[in-house]
Amino acid sequence: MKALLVRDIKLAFRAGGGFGLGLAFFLIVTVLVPFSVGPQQALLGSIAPGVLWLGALLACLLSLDRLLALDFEDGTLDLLVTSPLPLEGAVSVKALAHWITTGLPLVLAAPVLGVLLNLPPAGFGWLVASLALGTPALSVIGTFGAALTVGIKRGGLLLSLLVLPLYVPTLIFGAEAARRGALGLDPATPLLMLAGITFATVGLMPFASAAVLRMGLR
Amino acid sequence: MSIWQYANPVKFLSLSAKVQPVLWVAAGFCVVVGLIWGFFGTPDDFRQGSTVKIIYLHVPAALMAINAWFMMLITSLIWLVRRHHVSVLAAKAAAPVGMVMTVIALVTGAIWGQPMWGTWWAWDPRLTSFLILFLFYLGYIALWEAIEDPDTAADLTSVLCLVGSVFAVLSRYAVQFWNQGLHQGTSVPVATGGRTVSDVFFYPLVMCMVGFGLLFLALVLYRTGTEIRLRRTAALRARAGGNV
Amino acid sequence: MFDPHILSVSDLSVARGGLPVLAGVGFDLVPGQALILRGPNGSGKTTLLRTIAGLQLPLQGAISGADDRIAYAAHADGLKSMLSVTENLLFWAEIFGYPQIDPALDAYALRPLATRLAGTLSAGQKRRLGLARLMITGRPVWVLDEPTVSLDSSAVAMFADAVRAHLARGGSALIATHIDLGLDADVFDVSAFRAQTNARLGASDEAFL
Amino acid sequence: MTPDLGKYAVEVLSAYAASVVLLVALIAVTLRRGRIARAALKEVEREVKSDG
Repeated sequence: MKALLVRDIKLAFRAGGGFGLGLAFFLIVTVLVPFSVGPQQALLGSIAPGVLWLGALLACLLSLDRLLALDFEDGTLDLLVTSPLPLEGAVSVKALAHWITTGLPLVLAAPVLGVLLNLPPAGFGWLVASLALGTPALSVIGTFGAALTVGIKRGGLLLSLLVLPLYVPTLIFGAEAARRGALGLDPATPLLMLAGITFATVGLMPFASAAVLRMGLR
Repeated sequence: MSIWQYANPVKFLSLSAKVQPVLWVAAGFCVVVGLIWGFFGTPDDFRQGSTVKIIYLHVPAALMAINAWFMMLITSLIWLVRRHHVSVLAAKAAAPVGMVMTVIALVTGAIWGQPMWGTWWAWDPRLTSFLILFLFYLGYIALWEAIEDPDTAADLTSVLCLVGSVFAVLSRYAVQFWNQGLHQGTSVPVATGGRTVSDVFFYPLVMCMVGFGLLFLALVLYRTGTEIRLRRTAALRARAGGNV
Repeated sequence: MFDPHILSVSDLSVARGGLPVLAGVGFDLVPGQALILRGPNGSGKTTLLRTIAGLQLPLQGAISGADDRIAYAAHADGLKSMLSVTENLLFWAEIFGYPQIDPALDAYALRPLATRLAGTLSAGQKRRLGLARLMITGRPVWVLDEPTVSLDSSAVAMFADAVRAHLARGGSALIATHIDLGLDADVFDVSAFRAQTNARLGASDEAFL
Repeated sequence: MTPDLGKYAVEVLSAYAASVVLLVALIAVTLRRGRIARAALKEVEREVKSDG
């Protein structure tokens, strides 16, 4: 398990591994928003939590199609299935590696980008908390989508189409928690719902992903 | 005599050939009579004016949009548990029908919303849920199209349908939480046994709902037959080893 | 030394793309034995090997002695081009819980290449690395699909030596190949087990016929 | 013949038109695909039979 995690993270940092791609995309989206909606500080401040959540979600989506497709192409997936690792565990570890290389940097970068969008001071803590709580769910749900599309040529667009509706609840509760935090309201309810979604998906989705992978490799 | 004998494609085709003519006629009768009754034979609502006539399209379409997905969920489960081809092909056949129903519900809802709410589109929980349902249909159909091996496609789309159902319900609650909504309450609250529309509107509405249901059944039976024939064609070709 | 179990295949039918390709395949593979699979292209060798490796479900029949005992290698080597030769091997060694990679490096003369990135290797060198992976699985039954593709004659000799050493330790090997490896091995011709086009073996297309 | 739809005539009529167009298109596509599938199957069945 640890070997797979270390390998995936190592690969992400090596040339062509795609680390930083999501982060760069997050930065681009955030920087472009003021150009498209105008520089009014009040407007930017009020949409900042939503924009940052959406940017993080799309950045996560960006690297999903490499998550399993590369391992499928070079035969690693076949070898992993015949290895002593339970496939459910392997899939969870790959999702964890995806979160560490994509989700975690987004969480850490979000406050900086929050400054650019004039996020109210009260919102920073809640934004980071909601992203930290919600991005693992994005990685795990995304892994399921990646497992569904693993054998499909040019499955990237299909992957986005499949995953997008699955992301809706996470996005709603996450962005709502961040928004309420920024407005000085009590974000406990959406935050709890978000936590519920994250724990449920982290616990259950790997089984669906592994089942789908086995079906797809047959 | 078990119901599962109709899981055999050939048996299914012969049964469906017997049932279909009746079904098509009944569906056509109910839809046409219901819509004409509703359009010509009912008065305007004192608040909503003549726009109330849209209800005869909007509500049955919305009802079938949800029921189609529900049917797909059940048939997908049957495929995953019992591996009956007809079951999963019925799910495949139902998806485009359900999607068109969703589109009708969305379009008529938007047209209805314009005069009532003053806007074509409002991010009302019900409309939003239907938009999400539309995306699920789109993803399901796209996944079927993308996978070459029919059995793998059946497996993966069935799991997607299962997982998608859970997330669809989750989305419904999330969306409700997120916006309380402009939409009027349900027109036919089956659970309470009561109803919020008066009889004048109610009977033609029931007629339309039955009609849309029968139409859905007829379409799904026909389309399942088509899918079975396509699979049989491919199977015969493959067995003949490229000689045909 | 490996556990002395027999890999036993009996009355096995396998399908490719929903069509049965092989029917009634049966053989035993005892420790120390190598079995060479032969048969023309498309005869179902790859499908048979994937089924025995557990990547596919059989239509009918039973495979015993395969659980967690098989090291599988096919056309794709499962190498990461941005990892070095050592890193690639160490990864699989950790996954299979095997203590060392040195014998594997030596057996395929990979030591001079140890620090090179796998992406910079030639096709033959990659193949050698892929085959070296088998030695660090610690698994007794090697299931190999065309292992000698893109190997030169000296590399084929390395491979044959590695297989011999594996057999001497009580391992066994099931190899689909067209060339003569110079092994003391039995030959199993799959073309004798070709499935009839009208065979009813539970393939998924049968419901539609 | 046509009932007085008042000021919402455009909305009501366009809702009916759009729905009817969608339903007819769905049925047309379904029947077309069905007919093609039937023809293809008939063809293959004939050839398989003539083969043996």
